Amino acid sequence: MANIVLDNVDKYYGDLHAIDHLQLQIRDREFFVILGASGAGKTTTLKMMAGVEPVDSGSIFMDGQDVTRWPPERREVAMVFESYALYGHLSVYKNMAFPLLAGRRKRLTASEVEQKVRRVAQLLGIDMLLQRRPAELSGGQRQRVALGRALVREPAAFLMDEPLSHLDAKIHHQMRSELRQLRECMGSTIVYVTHDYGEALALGDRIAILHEGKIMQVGTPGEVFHHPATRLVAESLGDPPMNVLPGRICCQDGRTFVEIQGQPLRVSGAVEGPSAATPPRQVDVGIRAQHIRATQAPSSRPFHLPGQVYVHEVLGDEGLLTVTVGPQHVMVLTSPEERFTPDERVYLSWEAEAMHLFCGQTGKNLQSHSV
Amino acid sequence: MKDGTGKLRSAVRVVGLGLYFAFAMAPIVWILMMSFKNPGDVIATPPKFIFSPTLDNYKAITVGLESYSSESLRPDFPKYFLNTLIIASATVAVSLVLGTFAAYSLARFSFPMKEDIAFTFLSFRFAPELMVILPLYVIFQKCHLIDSFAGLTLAYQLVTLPFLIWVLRGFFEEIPKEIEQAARVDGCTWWGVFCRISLPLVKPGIAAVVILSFIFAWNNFIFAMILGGERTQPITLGILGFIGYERVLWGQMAAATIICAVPELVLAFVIQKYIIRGLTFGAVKG
Amino acid sequence: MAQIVLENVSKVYGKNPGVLAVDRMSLTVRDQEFLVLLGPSGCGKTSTLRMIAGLEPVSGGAIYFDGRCVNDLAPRQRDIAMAFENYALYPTLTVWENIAFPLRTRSARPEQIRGKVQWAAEALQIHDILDKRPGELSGGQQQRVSLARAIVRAPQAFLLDEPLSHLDTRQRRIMRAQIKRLNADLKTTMICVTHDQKEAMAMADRVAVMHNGALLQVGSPLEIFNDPVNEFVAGFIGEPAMNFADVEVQRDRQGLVLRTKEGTGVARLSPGDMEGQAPALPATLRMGIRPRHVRFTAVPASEDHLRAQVRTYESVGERGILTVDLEAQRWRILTKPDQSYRKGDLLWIQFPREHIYLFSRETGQRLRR
Amino acid sequence: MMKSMRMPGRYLPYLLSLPAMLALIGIMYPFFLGVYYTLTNYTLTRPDQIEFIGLRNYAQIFSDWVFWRALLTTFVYAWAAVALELGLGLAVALMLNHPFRGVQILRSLLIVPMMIPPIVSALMWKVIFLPTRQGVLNYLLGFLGISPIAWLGGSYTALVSLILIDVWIFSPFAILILLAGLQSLPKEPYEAAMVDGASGWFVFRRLTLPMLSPCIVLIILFRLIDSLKVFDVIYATTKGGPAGATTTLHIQSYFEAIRWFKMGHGMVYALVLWIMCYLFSRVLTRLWTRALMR
Repeated sequence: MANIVLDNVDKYYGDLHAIDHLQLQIRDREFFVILGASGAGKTTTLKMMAGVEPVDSGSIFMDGQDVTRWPPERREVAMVFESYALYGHLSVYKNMAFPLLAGRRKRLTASEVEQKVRRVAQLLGIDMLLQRRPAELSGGQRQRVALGRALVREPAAFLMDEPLSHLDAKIHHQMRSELRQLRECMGSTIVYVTHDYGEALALGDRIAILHEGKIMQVGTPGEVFHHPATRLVAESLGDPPMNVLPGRICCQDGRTFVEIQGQPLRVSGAVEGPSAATPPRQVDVGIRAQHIRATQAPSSRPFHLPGQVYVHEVLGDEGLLTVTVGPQHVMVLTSPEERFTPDERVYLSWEAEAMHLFCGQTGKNLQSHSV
Repeated sequence: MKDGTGKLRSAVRVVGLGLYFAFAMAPIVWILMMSFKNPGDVIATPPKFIFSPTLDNYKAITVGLESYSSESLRPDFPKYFLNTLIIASATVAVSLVLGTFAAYSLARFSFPMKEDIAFTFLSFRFAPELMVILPLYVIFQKCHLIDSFAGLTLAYQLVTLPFLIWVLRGFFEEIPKEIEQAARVDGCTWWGVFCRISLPLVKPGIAAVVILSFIFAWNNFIFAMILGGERTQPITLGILGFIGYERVLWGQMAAATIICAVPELVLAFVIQKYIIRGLTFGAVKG
Repeated sequence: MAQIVLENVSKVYGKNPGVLAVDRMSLTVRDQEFLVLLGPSGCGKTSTLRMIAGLEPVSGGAIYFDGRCVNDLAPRQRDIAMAFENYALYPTLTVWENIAFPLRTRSARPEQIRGKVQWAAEALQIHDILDKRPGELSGGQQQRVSLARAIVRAPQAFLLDEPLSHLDTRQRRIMRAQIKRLNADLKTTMICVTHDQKEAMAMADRVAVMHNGALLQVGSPLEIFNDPVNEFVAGFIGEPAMNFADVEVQRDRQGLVLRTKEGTGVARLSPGDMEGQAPALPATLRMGIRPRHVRFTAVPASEDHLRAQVRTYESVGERGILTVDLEAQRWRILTKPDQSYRKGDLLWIQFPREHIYLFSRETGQRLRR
Repeated sequence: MMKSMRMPGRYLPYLLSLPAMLALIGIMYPFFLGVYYTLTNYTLTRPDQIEFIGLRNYAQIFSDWVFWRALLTTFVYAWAAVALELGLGLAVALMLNHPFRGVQILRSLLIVPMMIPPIVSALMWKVIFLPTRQGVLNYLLGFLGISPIAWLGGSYTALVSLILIDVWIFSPFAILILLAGLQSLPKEPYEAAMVDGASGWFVFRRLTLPMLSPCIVLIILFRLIDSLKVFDVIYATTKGGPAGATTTLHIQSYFEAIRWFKMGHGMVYALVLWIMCYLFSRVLTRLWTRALMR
């Protein structure tokens, strides 16, 4: 039940500017995901919200109140740590009851505590584990206990740091759906940190993409996936990641073309910048693997990029073809039945609409989208 | 794939280990035997390997034995034992109270000069004792602390405190920071976290350093020799007293040796897992 | 450059009774083939690889390299190269010395060593870190060094133990392709162990699926995917995993009908399907269908459309995963992305019979039609 | 805002280590007092007549051959003990680093010599080293046709005997550390070396020894410093004799100050020893951290 605002927050580790003028507005009851590679500053951001890492400059507001200097115990937040951070010397029950007994403000009777713990344990399916020690649990069970310890409280916000990252694929998927269901009954603001774009897209109401301490883009899953603001955003979403090829953009007869390895392709829609007056300039052309067609014979279409097969991987449902184009590898999704042999010549083509254009220098998306 | 060289190797291993452990255990066995010999057998030439065992030596140093010299009627040994127990316990208690907080702050907080302070603690481990004891002797004389339990307890901090701080710091550092942060988020103040999370989690570490500090204090000799006296004489000095100028009580010395070593060995076996870690100031986890 | 044959190979750890890690496994790895041993942790795949390497003695059976039994040969006599899960680099040696190590132990000539190391380093693009020590390298670089050390010799076979497990997603994809390409270039037999089905599918010429010490199925990735021999293989391969449900088999005039416990007809097999075994069929079967094969519409179009309720919908960029409840049974459906479904929405789903797999409920074995 | 709700204050860490710091400053004070005494003619029998005499104590001591002999004895004792303990430790640790029945018991037995007070161990050995056939060692050697040795009584054998006692007490220390080191070595490089076809000796020299180097430096650090400042063992057995043959700097410091009341002289010996210990510990700790980095 809180909105969280980060206003110009900075954090340094020695000389490293870990968080750089961070501006975030997280709405009340929102499932907000912070996505970034390791070292991007996601966990630091979360820990600053929790109050366990001090802020170097800037302010954090919760429900309009400046909580920047508040100690963690005073902020009404619950946090799930990546390492789970369970109390090794306490049983599962005591771990989960800990937040209820540790706070000084609310006094709960023993039976109230027990009732709350049992209810959450049942919800998470760990009620038969309450007497065990964390060391006796599997990874998935520990993860549930960590989640349960956060859920027994009714905090203003849940902060979750990569809660699924240590689980194997099968449990990961299951927990992801369970989290999505839980989210509906929690009714609190959730800030969720992950490096997995799939988790981010699947869970988030909105996603912030963080890179080297800076926000690249904030938007709904659809926005960030289909209309990435920068090349970095585009590359961090999708598996395989978006292919990026160097090209040149130029105008002819009032129409805009992009030239890749000498092959022109007409650009649909408006592009920022180029006009007949400006000279051709460097752009990065982004194209997702599933939008590329690979054919053994040159197509009749005007645009096809020649390349050589590096490897072709058959993945059951689909095939993944890696093609050497100039100095680069381009990934293409194929049907599993198609056959390619190493070093074979192939031609790549795609629709102009599927293409993203990024500025060669700044990486900014050059196409304006109506969102 | 066991071939000729493999067999040769295991033969070498058996012989080598046999020799080493014979070397390591023989003195202890010999002293154990000696402690059960009567005075005649002790000084027999050549040494006796077969004799009729007696408990006289143990009786002489604990409750006194008439057939021995008059002094042994009221043996001092129990007093030495008690002295050692008092000094070692008091030393460990003081070190624990002082050291736990210092170790925690060195492990958890970052502050200027931290590593210098830590190294200063460590460097006392590598200083020759007399460098401190001799001037301390002068100071103690002035303050009338010579031959007092308080004085010895204070001086013994030099033996136990650096050790305790340094090793306990390692144990505290092993607690993931996130566990403490989780407890903060769950509503504890830092003091609450320290008492309810950190201390319980390093319990085994505390047990280990307490026992090892106790052993170090128990084993100490030089501090007590110079700063102690008649009243506070510990066991290590007492044993030396069996070898006097006019006579040498080998048998009683052997019995005293065994009595002195047994509590230590028992304690040492209890914390066997942490021995290496303690002896190397935490440098080797064992 | 060797054909490797495992004949009834077993591995038992400990004594009476001990743990049976590998149970009478027989497998032929063809010359120059890339074979992947796939299975969940503890299935015996690593034990198998270590027995081939000679790091573990076999408890029973025999291993042949090109027809020669190697049971009693020490690892170094088997002429194989191995890349370990934790890379197993020599921490005190530089990268160059690490790569040169297998050549030095065979006392190759210095100039030959230099040339070979250079070649291997360039093949894996690590020529700029040759002076560093393993501790200074990232996971991906260590991985490359460990592969370079393996390829610097021209051994009979390469053995790779979970080569990608410590890399992040992106590096894993790059290395996966590179290893597969290496196999094509070097033309040497490769055996790789992994628990990740996607990795196995991507790299392998053939996949050998293991479970509880037993070899379940060997085949090309597509064979394993499209034609699994039992429920375990069907469930293990493919992401998201195949849906499974218990169904009752009933016979009516037109043939066999599969019904849920509640009695709803889920699918009808084509006339003639399973005709031969019909009389012996148990009353209850296990039905499986891949998420991408479940069809659904918003309005019922035919009588075999079944009413289901949306539980969750996850849109993951290029695809969406819909979880629906059909009575008490939960089904996952792969959809196009960017559709919006809310919890509680009603849908009509259909199971195309050509995509339905049937398994015995007792043994898990696939029942072929 | 309530004060108790704040983040740990900036002074908290200092506050927490303050008691311990005070206790140690209490120890630092005598240290500096001792350094001052080296510059005085302070005599314990005349505590009121302290006179600053500059470096005269140093001049006297450095020109006395007793000092140089003590210095040499200290070095011989320390380095010989360290070398023997390290060599023996490595051999025994390698032999113990194999699973066989009873290995656990042997490992537990190793702690025994280390846990007995050193002074008591020294006395035990004094009994064993008794001259003539009365001593059990001489008696047993007699069966090998070796006539009785004076051991602690001989001017050459005394130092050897002391080193032997040191080895007896402290070689388990080396063994335990090396054993811990050996067991923490990663298994995979050895398997890789097996596959790569390396011989046992090659593996030991190129892999095992370099990977053990932090342990080896650590053993040298602890054992070297401790044997430089050894006191108990010598005091309990030879008291520096016979005729000063086993007098180390530490022992000499004790005699000067306590027996002969010349505090100034005693402190010079102690200070020289302290400087040596400090330098060696600095160098070796640095070597150790560097070995760890590798």
